[in-house]
Amino acid sequence: MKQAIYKVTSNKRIAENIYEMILEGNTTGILPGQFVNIKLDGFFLRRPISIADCEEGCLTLLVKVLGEGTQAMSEITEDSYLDLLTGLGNGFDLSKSTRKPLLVGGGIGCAPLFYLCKQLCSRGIEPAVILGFNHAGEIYYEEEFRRLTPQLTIVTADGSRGIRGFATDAMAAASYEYFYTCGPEPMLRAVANVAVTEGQYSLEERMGCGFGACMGCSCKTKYGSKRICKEGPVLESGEIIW
Amino acid sequence: MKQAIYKVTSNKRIAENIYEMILEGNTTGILPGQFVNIKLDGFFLRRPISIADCEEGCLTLLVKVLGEGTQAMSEITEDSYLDLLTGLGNGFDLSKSTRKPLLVGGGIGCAPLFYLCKQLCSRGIEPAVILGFNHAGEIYYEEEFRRLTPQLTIVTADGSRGIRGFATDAMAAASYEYFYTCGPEPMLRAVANVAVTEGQYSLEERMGCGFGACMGCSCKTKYGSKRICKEGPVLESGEIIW
Amino acid sequence: MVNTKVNLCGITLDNPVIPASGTFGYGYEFAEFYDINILGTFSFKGTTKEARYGNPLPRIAECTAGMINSVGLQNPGVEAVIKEELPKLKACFHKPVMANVSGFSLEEYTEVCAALDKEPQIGWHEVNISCPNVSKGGMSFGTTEEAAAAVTRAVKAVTKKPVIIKLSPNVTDIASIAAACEEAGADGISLINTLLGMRIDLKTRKPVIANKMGGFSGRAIFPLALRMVYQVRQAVKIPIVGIGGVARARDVIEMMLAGATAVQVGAENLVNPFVCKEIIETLPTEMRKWGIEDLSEIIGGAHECQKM
Amino acid sequence: MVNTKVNLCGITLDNPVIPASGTFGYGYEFAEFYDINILGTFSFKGTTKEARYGNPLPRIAECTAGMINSVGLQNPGVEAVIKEELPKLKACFHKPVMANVSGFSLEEYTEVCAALDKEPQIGWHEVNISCPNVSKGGMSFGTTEEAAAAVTRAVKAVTKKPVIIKLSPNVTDIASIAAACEEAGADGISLINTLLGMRIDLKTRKPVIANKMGGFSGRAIFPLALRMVYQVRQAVKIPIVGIGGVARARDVIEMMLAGATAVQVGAENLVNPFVCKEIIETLPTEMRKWGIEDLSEIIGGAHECQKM
Ligand SMILES: Cc1cc2nc3c(=O)[nH]c(=O)nc-3n(C[C@H](O)[C@H](O)[C@H](O)COP(=O)(O)OP(=O)(O)OC[C@H]3O[C@@H](n4cnc5c(N)ncnc54)[C@H](O)[C@@H]3O)c2cc1C
Ligand SMILES: Cc1cc2nc3c(=O)[nH]c(=O)nc-3n(C[C@H](O)[C@H](O)[C@H](O)COP(=O)(O)OP(=O)(O)OC[C@H]3O[C@@H](n4cnc5c(N)ncnc54)[C@H](O)[C@@H]3O)c2cc1C
Ligand SMILES: Cc1cc2nc3c(=O)[nH]c(=O)nc-3n(C[C@H](O)[C@H](O)[C@H](O)COP(=O)(O)O)c2cc1C
Ligand SMILES: Cc1cc2nc3c(=O)[nH]c(=O)nc-3n(C[C@H](O)[C@H](O)[C@H](O)COP(=O)(O)O)c2cc1C
Ligand code: FES
Ligand code: FES
Repeated sequence: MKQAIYKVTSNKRIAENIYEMILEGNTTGILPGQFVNIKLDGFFLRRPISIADCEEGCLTLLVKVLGEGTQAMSEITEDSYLDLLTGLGNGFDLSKSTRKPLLVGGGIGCAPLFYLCKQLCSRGIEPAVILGFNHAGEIYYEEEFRRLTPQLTIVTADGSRGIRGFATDAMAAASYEYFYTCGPEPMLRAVANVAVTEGQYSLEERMGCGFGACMGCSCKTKYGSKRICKEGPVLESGEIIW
Repeated sequence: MKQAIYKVTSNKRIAENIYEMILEGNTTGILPGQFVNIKLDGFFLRRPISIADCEEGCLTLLVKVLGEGTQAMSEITEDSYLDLLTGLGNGFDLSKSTRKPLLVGGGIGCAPLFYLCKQLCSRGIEPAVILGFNHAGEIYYEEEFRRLTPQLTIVTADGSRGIRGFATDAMAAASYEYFYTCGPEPMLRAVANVAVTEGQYSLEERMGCGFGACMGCSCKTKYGSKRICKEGPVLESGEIIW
Repeated sequence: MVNTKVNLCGITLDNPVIPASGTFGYGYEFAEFYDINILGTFSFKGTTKEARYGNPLPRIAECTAGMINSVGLQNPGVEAVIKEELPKLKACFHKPVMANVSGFSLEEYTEVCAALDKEPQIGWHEVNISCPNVSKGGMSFGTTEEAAAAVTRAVKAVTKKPVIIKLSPNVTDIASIAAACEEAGADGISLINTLLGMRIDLKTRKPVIANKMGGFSGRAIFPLALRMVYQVRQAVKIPIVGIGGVARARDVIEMMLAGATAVQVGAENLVNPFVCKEIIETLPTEMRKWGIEDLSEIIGGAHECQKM
Repeated sequence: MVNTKVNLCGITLDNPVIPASGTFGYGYEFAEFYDINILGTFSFKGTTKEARYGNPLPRIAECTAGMINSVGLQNPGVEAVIKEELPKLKACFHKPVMANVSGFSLEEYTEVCAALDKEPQIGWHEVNISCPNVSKGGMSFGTTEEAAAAVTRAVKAVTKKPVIIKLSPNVTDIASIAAACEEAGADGISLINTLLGMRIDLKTRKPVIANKMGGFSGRAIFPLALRMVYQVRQAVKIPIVGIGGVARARDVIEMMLAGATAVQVGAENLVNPFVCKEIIETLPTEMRKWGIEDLSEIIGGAHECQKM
């Protein structure tokens, strides 16, 4: 965990209710699947947001407007400064991956999979990626993912783009040796139902601190309780109690 | 009372701990001795500040840094916007004035006397002005007052500029037919002691609303209770209970 | 078109938004700012038998997201209210108004309420048994079930109009006090009054407020008020007026989900004199956002058993 | 050089700044962020006899200037604390630590305190009789004078180290409960624990917290905490630890003027993990600003009779 001030170099709407925020600042040691916790003027609790991309000195966050805090985030202007706690959470365990991993994302849950995908590719592993959305207007980062991997499947619930259906329908049809997934809880449950291999889930929970101090996010697992912010947000398929 | 957004066109330090803030916006009907109530980010209550000067579309406030709110005000940058309630309070009653009024100000209490002085001058009445400060570094608006009236006396407690002593010493030596005064409470009490004519006092009190709704500023006078924010801040010498 | 009407003790309000007592004077001051007939109603300044100057100055202290007041029930007395304030109000407000009543004895409560009960402008009595500002006053009545019930019974005996008892939050168990008031005949409960709070001036090293302590209110107290409304909803069947920290249309909805039939806005009026107007104007949009057609249907909606 | 030392029940603290229980884990998590030996001391996570998972999720809700938690005393149990947490702490903290103890029966309190009393790392017992999160737990002990005194007596009978009783603010009269604890032998009083609060999710129309209500704390509650510290200072002679909404050096000074010998910082640690370090570093400047040479001299300074 580190606390630092970041400069917002850009913040723009990239899909329906989805904003891409680019931040300048220290990025040493930031892992895929980790998150940052953002202080916002006028709010007491920080807001946890996953790392969507990370390059030297430059962080990308993808934010879906859901409530008041994310609304405020969408309105942050270029050249503002933000107080972030970074390096939070365990991140995805890339060492568990095989040669044929599958990434399954739903909605804003596709965000952390992008940095993961990039890191896997840089290790010579080319994952297959399934991204599920409600409809075409919500799709983001399609081009960015496609630049990393040709094995990209876009799924929309209403069929307005790509395959009609749920990400898990596409998952059921795919062949893979390991998987990583992030998305809304109902999707994660569905993933657990259709998955035929082991995998890792990135979970969400309401957080007090985001760095392990308050036990506000502590959930029961098969191997005792784990703090989503510290021993998570990534849990393995074998330990989650659905 | 009106609520409106004003643009800060300049905010600069003009003396020790004293800032001059110029605001652009509606100024219709604003009277000398009235005050504005300013909403500041991060503070619940507004902060009352007197009108130091007012020209068409342009308000001047003079703010002394005293606590956290005034500190925040001193840090407001050009081109910010401020939410103000304006036209608050009764203001000085100019009709009571004679041909030889005396204005006696102490510290930041000199501020509202400037707009008053200007208005008196524009009616062809040239007041004598006594401005008291602790020391030379705190003096502000000397030139501005001098441009309005040659009868300006500067007094400092430590004699570092002008006459050594208190504003009331100079007042005791002056000749006048009516007076207007504003300053810290001990000075106002001293004024009441040395005054040989009737006059008007601009008072301060902690305020909840500033527009007469809460009774938070209601003080006892010889003629019943009066709200400093509504029937004040200017009271006449005959009604104040010291 | 969404429906914002609610029924408070037999009187229909166009909307549930009510400026709280002590923050809206006798109404006509605000009538200079906007047409106050858009309000559901409003609760006027706490009225006692005799005129009161109230507490010494300073009476106001700033807090994070709130304020402390120690006005101490300054008011012109019930006779002057009837003779002077109500006629002035008549000119600008055409709905039934809520009469906020305070007292220092059962007799005072009954005399003031009896006098106001005859005034056709008055729709409800809101009986403040909780004001923490006055040393011999409200506090004692509001802190025990017996005293709260006694005031309720006394006032009910001399009035025809609905009686709403306004509770103090400075107690261990607010729900049982509410239940005692219902049992004693109250037609409604309003809560919360201010919480006892304090600030100290670092410069003088003395309490900011001349009376040392005062009533803390404003946005900061919303989660406490909401919890108490929720608890009282589970203890009584009569309508509840939710008060405490309300500043936006979404707070009104949250209070109603907790169990309030109507909602009062207090301290926020002082820093944003147009807040009630803004809430009323944004309420329909906010209702649509959360899929609410008829506001009265969500009352108590956050309780497991929604039908009370 | 200003002096920030204070004496808390016979042990000298380098400064009065103490992270509050439940917001600082067992300390070593924060030791990764800064050298926690700069602290006066800290109060560790509420410890019970057996390991507890605590309450269901969600346990956290956002409020204006504060938060609600419903952790429900999650902890590994006293044995694991002694065997695992304290040794880990030893590596990074070399001062006496404050042991925060909770219980669901007198026996549990005495067993846990007796076990911890033997540990040389422990300086004080802070006995939480007030946690509002656990339905059968703390609440009941903290809300009556008799129960509070009973816990005090029971714990005092089995301990040699100073016993500080931590009070609940969810009561009508906190001063008399404090007095009952002093009478029963308490060496100090700490207050306040969290206030019972609630938020409702407008989307789901259900309480945000799985347990419906939870403990409200953070900057918003400062004026309430300050008032209670002031009231308790007038009711007891033993030292007081002031808790509630403290976020800056000036809040520490205000709490001490109200009567606190030391001050705890809770929720603010969660949103600003460096807040205690910042307070300790800015305290001397703040003291000079207000003309304070020796911090211990201002304790209770806002009371009319300053010498207690
Ligand atoms: C580890 C982690 C990673 C996340 N990554 C992203 C991301 O990359 N992009 C993105 O858009 N969102 C992400 N989220 C969800 C994001 O944190 C919430 O959408 C956001 O906190 C909602 O805040 P709000 O003020 O808009 O909503 P409000 O409902 O007004 O928030 C009220 C409170 O509830 C909390 N809350 C509400 N919904 C959630 C939620 N789903 N998860 C956690 N806390 C919640 C808020 O943090 C706040 O404390 C992530 C959450 C977690 C836990
Ligand atoms: C009618 C009127 C006109 C004023 N005109 C000016 C002016 O032209 N220039 C100027 O610099 N100051 C003026 N003041 C004083 C100014 O309002 C205070 O200095 C300011 O409110 C202090 O705020 P703070 O946050 O810095 O201090 P804090 O002490 O942090 O404020 C805490 C609370 O106390 C109130 N408060 C503290 N001191 C005073 C005070 N002296 N009077 C009223 N409220 C106070 C604040 O408004 C706030 O609510 C005027 C006051 C009044 C009542
Ligand atoms: C300045 C002021 C004066 C008040 N006077 C009264 C009063 O006379 N009678 C009463 O019942 N409540 C009085 N109250 C309490 C409010 O009506 C309300 O119950 C309380 O402030 C909580 O609401 P809020 O958080 O919206 O302010 C007063 C509150 C304030 C701020
Ligand atoms: C997440 C959280 C957990 C807490 N756990 C405990 C606890 O285990 N024991 C206890 O006595 N108090 C506990 N408290 C209460 C705090 O110690 C403190 O009394 C309260 O939060 C008020 O201080 P604050 O406003 O600075 O947060 C907890 C508070 C929070 C926010
Ligand atoms: S959010 Fe505090 S421990 Fe996870
Ligand atoms: S400050 Fe509210 S009436 Fe004067």
